[in-house]
Amino acid sequence: MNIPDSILSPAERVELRLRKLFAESGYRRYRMARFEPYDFYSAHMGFLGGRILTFTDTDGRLMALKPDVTLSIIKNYRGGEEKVSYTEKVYRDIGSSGEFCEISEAGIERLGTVDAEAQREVLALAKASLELISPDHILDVAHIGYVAGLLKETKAKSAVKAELLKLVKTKNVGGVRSLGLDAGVSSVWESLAELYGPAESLSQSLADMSLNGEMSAAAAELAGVSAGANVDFSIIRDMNYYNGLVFKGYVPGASGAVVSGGRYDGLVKSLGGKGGAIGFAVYLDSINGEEA
Amino acid sequence: MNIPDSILSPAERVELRLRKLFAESGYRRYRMARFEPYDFYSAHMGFLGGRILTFTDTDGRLMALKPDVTLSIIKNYRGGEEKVSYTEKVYRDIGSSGEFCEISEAGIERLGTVDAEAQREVLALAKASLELISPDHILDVAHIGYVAGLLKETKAKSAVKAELLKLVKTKNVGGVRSLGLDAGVSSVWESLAELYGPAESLSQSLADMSLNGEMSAAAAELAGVSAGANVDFSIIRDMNYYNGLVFKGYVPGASGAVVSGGRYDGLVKSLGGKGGAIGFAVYLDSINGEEA
Amino acid sequence: MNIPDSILSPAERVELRLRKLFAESGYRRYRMARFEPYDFYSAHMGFLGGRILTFTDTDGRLMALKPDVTLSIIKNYRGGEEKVSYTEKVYRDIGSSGEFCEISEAGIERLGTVDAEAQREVLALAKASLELISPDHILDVAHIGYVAGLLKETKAKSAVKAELLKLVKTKNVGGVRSLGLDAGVSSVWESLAELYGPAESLSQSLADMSLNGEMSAAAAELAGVSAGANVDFSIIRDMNYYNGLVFKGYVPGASGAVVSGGRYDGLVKSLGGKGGAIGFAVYLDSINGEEA
Amino acid sequence: MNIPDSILSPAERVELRLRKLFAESGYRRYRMARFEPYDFYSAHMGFLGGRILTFTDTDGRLMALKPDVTLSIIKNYRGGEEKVSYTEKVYRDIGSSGEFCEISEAGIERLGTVDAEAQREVLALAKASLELISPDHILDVAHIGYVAGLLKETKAKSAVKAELLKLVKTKNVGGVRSLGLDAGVSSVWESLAELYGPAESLSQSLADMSLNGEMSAAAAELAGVSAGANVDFSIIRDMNYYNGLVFKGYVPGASGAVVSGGRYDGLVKSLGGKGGAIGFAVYLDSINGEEA
Amino acid sequence: MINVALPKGRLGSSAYKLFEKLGCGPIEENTRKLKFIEESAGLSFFWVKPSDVAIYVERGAADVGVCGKDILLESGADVFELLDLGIGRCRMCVAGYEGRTYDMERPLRVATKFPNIARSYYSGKSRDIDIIKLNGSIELAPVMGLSDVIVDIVESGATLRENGLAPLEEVCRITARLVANKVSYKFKNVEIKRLTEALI
Amino acid sequence: MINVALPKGRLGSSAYKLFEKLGCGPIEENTRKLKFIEESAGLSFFWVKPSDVAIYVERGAADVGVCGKDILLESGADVFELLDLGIGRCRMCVAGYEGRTYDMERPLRVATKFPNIARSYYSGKSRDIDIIKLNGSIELAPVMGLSDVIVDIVESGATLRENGLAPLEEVCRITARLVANKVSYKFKNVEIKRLTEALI
Amino acid sequence: MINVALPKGRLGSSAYKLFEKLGCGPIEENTRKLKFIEESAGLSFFWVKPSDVAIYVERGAADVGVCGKDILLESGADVFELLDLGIGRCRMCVAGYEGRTYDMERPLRVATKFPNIARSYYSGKSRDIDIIKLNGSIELAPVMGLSDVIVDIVESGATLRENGLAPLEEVCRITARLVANKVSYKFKNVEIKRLTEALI
Amino acid sequence: MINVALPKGRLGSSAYKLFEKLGCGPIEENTRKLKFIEESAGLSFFWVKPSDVAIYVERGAADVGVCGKDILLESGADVFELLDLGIGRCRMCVAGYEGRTYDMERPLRVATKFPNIARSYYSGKSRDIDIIKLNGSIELAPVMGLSDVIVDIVESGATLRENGLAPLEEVCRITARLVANKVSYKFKNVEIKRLTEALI
Repeated sequence: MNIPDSILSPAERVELRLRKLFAESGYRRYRMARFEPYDFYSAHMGFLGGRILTFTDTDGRLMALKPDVTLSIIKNYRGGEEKVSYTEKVYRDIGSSGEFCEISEAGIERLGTVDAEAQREVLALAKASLELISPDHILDVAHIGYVAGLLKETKAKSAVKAELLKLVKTKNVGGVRSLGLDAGVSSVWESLAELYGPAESLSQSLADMSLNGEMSAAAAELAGVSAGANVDFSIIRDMNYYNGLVFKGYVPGASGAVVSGGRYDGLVKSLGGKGGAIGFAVYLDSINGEEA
Repeated sequence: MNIPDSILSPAERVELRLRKLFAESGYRRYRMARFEPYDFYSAHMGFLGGRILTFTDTDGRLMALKPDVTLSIIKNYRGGEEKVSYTEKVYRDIGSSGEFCEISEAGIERLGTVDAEAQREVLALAKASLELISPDHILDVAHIGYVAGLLKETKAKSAVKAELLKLVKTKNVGGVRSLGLDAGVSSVWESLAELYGPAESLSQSLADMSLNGEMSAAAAELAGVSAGANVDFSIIRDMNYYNGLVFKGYVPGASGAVVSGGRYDGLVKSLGGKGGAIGFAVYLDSINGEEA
Repeated sequence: MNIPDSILSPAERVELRLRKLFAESGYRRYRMARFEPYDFYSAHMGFLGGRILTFTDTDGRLMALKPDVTLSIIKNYRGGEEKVSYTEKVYRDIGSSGEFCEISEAGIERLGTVDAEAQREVLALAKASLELISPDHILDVAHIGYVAGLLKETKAKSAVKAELLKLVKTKNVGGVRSLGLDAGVSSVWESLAELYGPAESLSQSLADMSLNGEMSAAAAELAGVSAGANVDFSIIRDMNYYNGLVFKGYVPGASGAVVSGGRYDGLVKSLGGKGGAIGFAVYLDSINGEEA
Repeated sequence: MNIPDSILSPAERVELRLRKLFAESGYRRYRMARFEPYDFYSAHMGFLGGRILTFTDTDGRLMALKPDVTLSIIKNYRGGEEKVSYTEKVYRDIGSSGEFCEISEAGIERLGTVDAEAQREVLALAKASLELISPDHILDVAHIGYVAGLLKETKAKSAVKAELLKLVKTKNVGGVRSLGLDAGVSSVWESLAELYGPAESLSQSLADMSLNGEMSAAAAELAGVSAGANVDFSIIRDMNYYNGLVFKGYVPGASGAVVSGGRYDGLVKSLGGKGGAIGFAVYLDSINGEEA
Repeated sequence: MINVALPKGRLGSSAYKLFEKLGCGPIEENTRKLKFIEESAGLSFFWVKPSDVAIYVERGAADVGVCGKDILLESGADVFELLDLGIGRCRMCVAGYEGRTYDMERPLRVATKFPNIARSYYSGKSRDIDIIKLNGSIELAPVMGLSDVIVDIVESGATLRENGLAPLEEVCRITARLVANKVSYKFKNVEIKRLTEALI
Repeated sequence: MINVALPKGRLGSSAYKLFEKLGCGPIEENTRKLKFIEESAGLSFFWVKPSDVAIYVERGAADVGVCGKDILLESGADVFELLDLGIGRCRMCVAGYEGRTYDMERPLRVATKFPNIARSYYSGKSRDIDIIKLNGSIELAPVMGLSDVIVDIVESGATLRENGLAPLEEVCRITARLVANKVSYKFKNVEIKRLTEALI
Repeated sequence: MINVALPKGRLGSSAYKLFEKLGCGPIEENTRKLKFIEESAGLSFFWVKPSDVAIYVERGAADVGVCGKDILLESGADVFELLDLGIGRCRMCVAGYEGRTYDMERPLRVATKFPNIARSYYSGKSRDIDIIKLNGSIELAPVMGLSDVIVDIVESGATLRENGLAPLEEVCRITARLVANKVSYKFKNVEIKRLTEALI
Repeated sequence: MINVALPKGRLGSSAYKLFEKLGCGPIEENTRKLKFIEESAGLSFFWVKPSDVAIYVERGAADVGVCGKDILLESGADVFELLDLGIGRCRMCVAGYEGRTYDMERPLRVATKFPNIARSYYSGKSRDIDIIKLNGSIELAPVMGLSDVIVDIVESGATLRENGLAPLEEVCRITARLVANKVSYKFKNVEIKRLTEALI
């Protein structure tokens, strides 16, 4: 059907274009009518982060205003190769004001085998999604496996390791140095915190910095899929859920990432499922007018 | 922009068509991003009815999952001639299961002068909306003023009067009779409870049954706008908020009304505003597939 | 039974002594096992003030952590002469920290005929309660009727009248003056805001300042019961609920009043009851050790 | 101080006697003024069981109406030998009605070294507490270690093992038999489910049924402390928290146990503490009048 | 074709008798079948548990139905109440031991098949109660000490007397009603109106 | 004296037969009375609705009772389950039209007398459902289009077949149990043990 | 001895001048010390941040204090407001770029040191806002594009002009007040009254 | 052009000195202006309250800023922490009267400018506290009996000593950091990297 642009907000136009894009790429639509129990989300705070609004259902169960759709999709995943997309309202507190809002989110999940091709496809869709939002955009990538491998080489208490991850996320090179780790390992951590630039030019150094097979493998996998993106390890996520490629997309004006995704086989596992999972979400409310 | 039907659910297709319809009829879109405090709704339960889900905001205020959009529109109404439309998710418990769902609702409000023309326009839009949902449909109308007038003629305790309204809403003629009101008045109440049929054929009897000027005026007003609809007084609403024309629309299959509206100058007043208000809501989730 | 002081906290010792005092004065004990619906309290915010914590019961009803016991006692009052006392945990947010606490509250309500004798008895019990907490204490009294009478003489918008009451509560004489009321009336309001001292010495001036019978009557009633107390109109309460004598008791160290009470026939009425009501509450948690 | 019984309810009299008893036995009093975050309790549902009422604090944190005091005591335990007692209001839904009530609970916790002497002391206090409630009472004991040992001998899926525990808790001997476990092991489980009687007479058979050292040790420990109690394994509790002696006390009329306790080193551990813990709670609201 | 839900048992039979006026065949043949059609009358009948009629009609599985007022009150079903059929007369009562008094401080234990009716009745008197939901032989509850009182249908009162109980307060009076689904009523208005008038 | 709650009807009768072993008189005399005492056996019996036995026992109005496993599962009654009496065998099933499929996006409409059992069964399969609580003739619900499927007791399956339905999934197997109140069990342990052994 | 909390800075100095009437020594010696006692006048003074005076008085750490109305409104401190000292005159204003309009659909970004005052002002106009709490140089926020408008104290308005801003709406007028702790007022009534009268 | 937020006052001045390396003109001319541009260096500076730098950068009103670690911890601002500038050294401490003990049963009254830091510090020790948020002269709070202890920045400790207080526990060490907005960092990466390296 033909819809006059005038009756659609910029975000809605992007949303419909995204749905078209996802549908044409073979992603079936998932709908989420009901609410989930709060405990379902609170059990996976590491994946969600942030705050969750609760209310009590008419039969007394503590429910949550859905902060996320991915968890529900994975929960209902029954194995096999699945391509799922969604556009839903989710509930988050918006920055400083701390007030809660209903915001629109679109996204895809590819479940089952996650090989290089799958990763390239999802990254390509992420790029295409960014393109729909703004011609001027940036896509950053990183690899959890690389960090996991590095952690194995790092002799330190778990508290220190947690600190290391936080320092990388804030690109706090000095903070890493001040931890006084063994020089070899420390220098890799420092580079990870500092590193920012086109994947093409950085892949080699990532390979060279590798201290073990896991890191080399991760570097190789990343190199194989990340053409056209920037490497930035400050975007790494909770390692209990994410295990491979992670990425974020940005457009000028928006105060944070408008696209955020990665590979989270760990989440599938923790929800009692089998197989791999990769996907991303697009935060439609950060879209404020100027668009493709 | 052109959107393949395939990526839209039946309800979504209707929603977009409704937005087109409303926009072309000159209704500007209203958006409701934030939540309202619970007390705002609880103060107008008579208008809302049903149950409201509450949660507490991050700054400790008791908030509500919006059960309705009209209240917020009226609250923000600053006088003058306004034509507002909306499509929002609202939260209601769905029938027996008692579980709460996020459901889609579209609607319009026309604020300011509410003359016969305005009423005809809104009723026409209600009919057009029904047409978009199903070629086979029914539109019922009634007039609160007629009932208000009748109540004035009814010598009875307020408890009895409340009972009378409940009996009319359930078409309980016997119940009315058993109240043993003064015969003349009782017979009118009985007819109101019983009455059902095309406005064209019933307008005259409504006029004839009138016991005072208010009733005659109401009957006349109703006759003037209700061409093509059925008269049914079981659809009357809370008289503190509604004061004139009320109407409901039905399609086969749906378990209740899919369109519901009326005139509620009383609500404007109780929210501290001035002027008239008429509008309706379309319950998109009761749309289950077969459509125009 | 004999209980070693050592197993009781200061507040608990006072609580038990109060229960003894109330019982000996013929006040039967009221117990409040269940919670009340939130809407019950929110309908009487004027009486309560402050903030109410809500939770949802297992059958989905929005309930409240009881902020107060008086409302429930009045609700269950079925007429006749009643003398009721209670000691319960109530829930309030404690000052700046804004965190909610479970605090102990004791109190009495005398329902039915509220004549001078009744008022003297209740004031005497309030004084005796203060005595149990600290030998050094102050009891302040005021009379709502006096203010009500003065309001009748005050030609001003309701917003201004509301402002006047707020100014009296903060003893803001300058604020009153700046409202530029008619001189005669203004001077009385200013005196009310300023006035503080022994009832014995101030009763006469209150009588002299009276502008109408209602004020004179109130002044007389106050004079008749307030021996040994100080007059202070900054303690006046919501006039929809309170209608006669109001009082507050203080001890050194506590940051606010430890005893607070008055006459609230208005509350009885608003809860559908008949007859008068007078009583007070003792805030046991403001008792921090040094005691009689 | 001397308090007339008349101003105390039966439950309150028992409460004060218990506080005296606990104080004389050297248990210092613990007070719990504030509420705990919901997640603190939800993380230990296995220990609590039942349902928890939540509310949101003024700064937006999801809090709980305390369902229990033990958790908070253990959380604040900083090691060393501690003897703590409490009497608090806790919040539970009372049986069928599903409505929530504020109920009184008293109890003790002995933290640090938990040897036979400690267990005997706590059991003796439990018996003394029962005596304060009703001269006619029963104290049942069991030993988690014995069950743990038996589970080690049981070759079965964890689902089956969970089922076994449920069957023992409902004394469902037939259910155990129908699982078709290896005969030797099955017969022990069946006996555990069936077993009920004086510890003196059953200790020997428990020893004889032992299939490994852990069971023998448990049987021996139980025999050493349980004089005067009945053995009943239907009272066993969550094995992640409880690890040794468990017990429950009953009086006629009450619909469930009025005393419930045991050893829960596991809880200390799961709350990041060190050392042993044993204690019990007395449910004061199940006390309805007739008392010692 | 109008879909009619009839309550099984005595009430249903006397209800069906009323339909014979519309030219429906004698009941004998029909009681045995779960559902049966009366072409001539344009009616299709089916028998359900009396307490289920309301939900069948509310959800449109039946266009109309015959249903006791007690069921309507308990279920709060959102239906049109077209006719008081005047059959199935009885009273909803609080019953218990005469002259016995109960501690006002503890909630009153009320056994009943009608929790909603009981709850609203007692909340009207702001009396705390514990509802004990039973499915039958309610009068046994006080006898066995399961509850203090009961809220139940009373016809002759014989069953109560047999158990030493007596009606203490009347909650409301009950008769059977002809109810209709709200949407069906509109789309099948002519037929349902004809039916209703025939049953008056 | 032990208080025994028996389920009215066929199950109750066959249950009572088991008690004759304890020297209880023949059932004939007893079925007519609501309650009766067997002095010699130290037993006092009373008949209640099968679905009410569990609550009578849980709340101590009866010391022991005979109760179907379905009732225990549905009520979640907190009682001791002393004996599987081996009588009243049947299955709890999901039944509906064979080979029919349902839109996964909309909740499945499930009619049942056992909402808790149905809810936990489907939440285990994380399938959204709308429960339609009925009191009888559940098999009619799909026939009349009130629900998609039903969750109900199936004995022979004849009733289902008559209505063109078939059992689709088995939820669990059912038999009657001897249950005891937890406190009674302790204070009247000797008597209840003797009783139990006699019934094995 | 009455405890007096004075606001540091210009306001405090002119406030103290008023106390000299009560025989307090000249300010010179005193501004340097954090606290100092004027035995003769029975007064003990201490200097705190102007925005902290209200809380010192509310919590009784000071018996009386000198405090801007803006602070009283923002903190909502529960104190007696005994006297308008007539010093420290200024206005609380909404300021921004003249003639600029803002999308009503998006919340207005408001930078301010007074979030409560701003919130209540805009909720009165039912306008959604995002509060950006700053601690100083509020006028910079719109200049740097951090906020759309500001809510702040305006004296001469010079600072606004320098930044190309202008007062758009007046929220309220401000002066300094003599405030007293409510309990102190009662237990030290005579002294506080004397003090108050002296300052009029 | 990179937007730089500088903290007013001593810290800001020493911070700006570091930028002179990038060819920025001497501070003298610049401190007087609220904002000024250094074309050559491609930098545009503006001065804000030290405690406001974090929010300016987080919200993108500034691309980079110089900000004390204390502010970062208190605000929890979501920014990149590119460099420890090694200036503005101090410690965050709990301070109070040495050797005084406090009733564990009542919450500890803590006066501070840093409520979040204080809250997380004490919740780590699961100690109940009442936060008293002040804006300055924190050391006065215990002196005036407003609080039991304070949580505040300690440099020399002189101010504490003057008031008879002493640092009791160290919460953490503080220095100034170069922080960057996360999105700016990506879109203006080259410039920000150059800037950062120059400041090392």
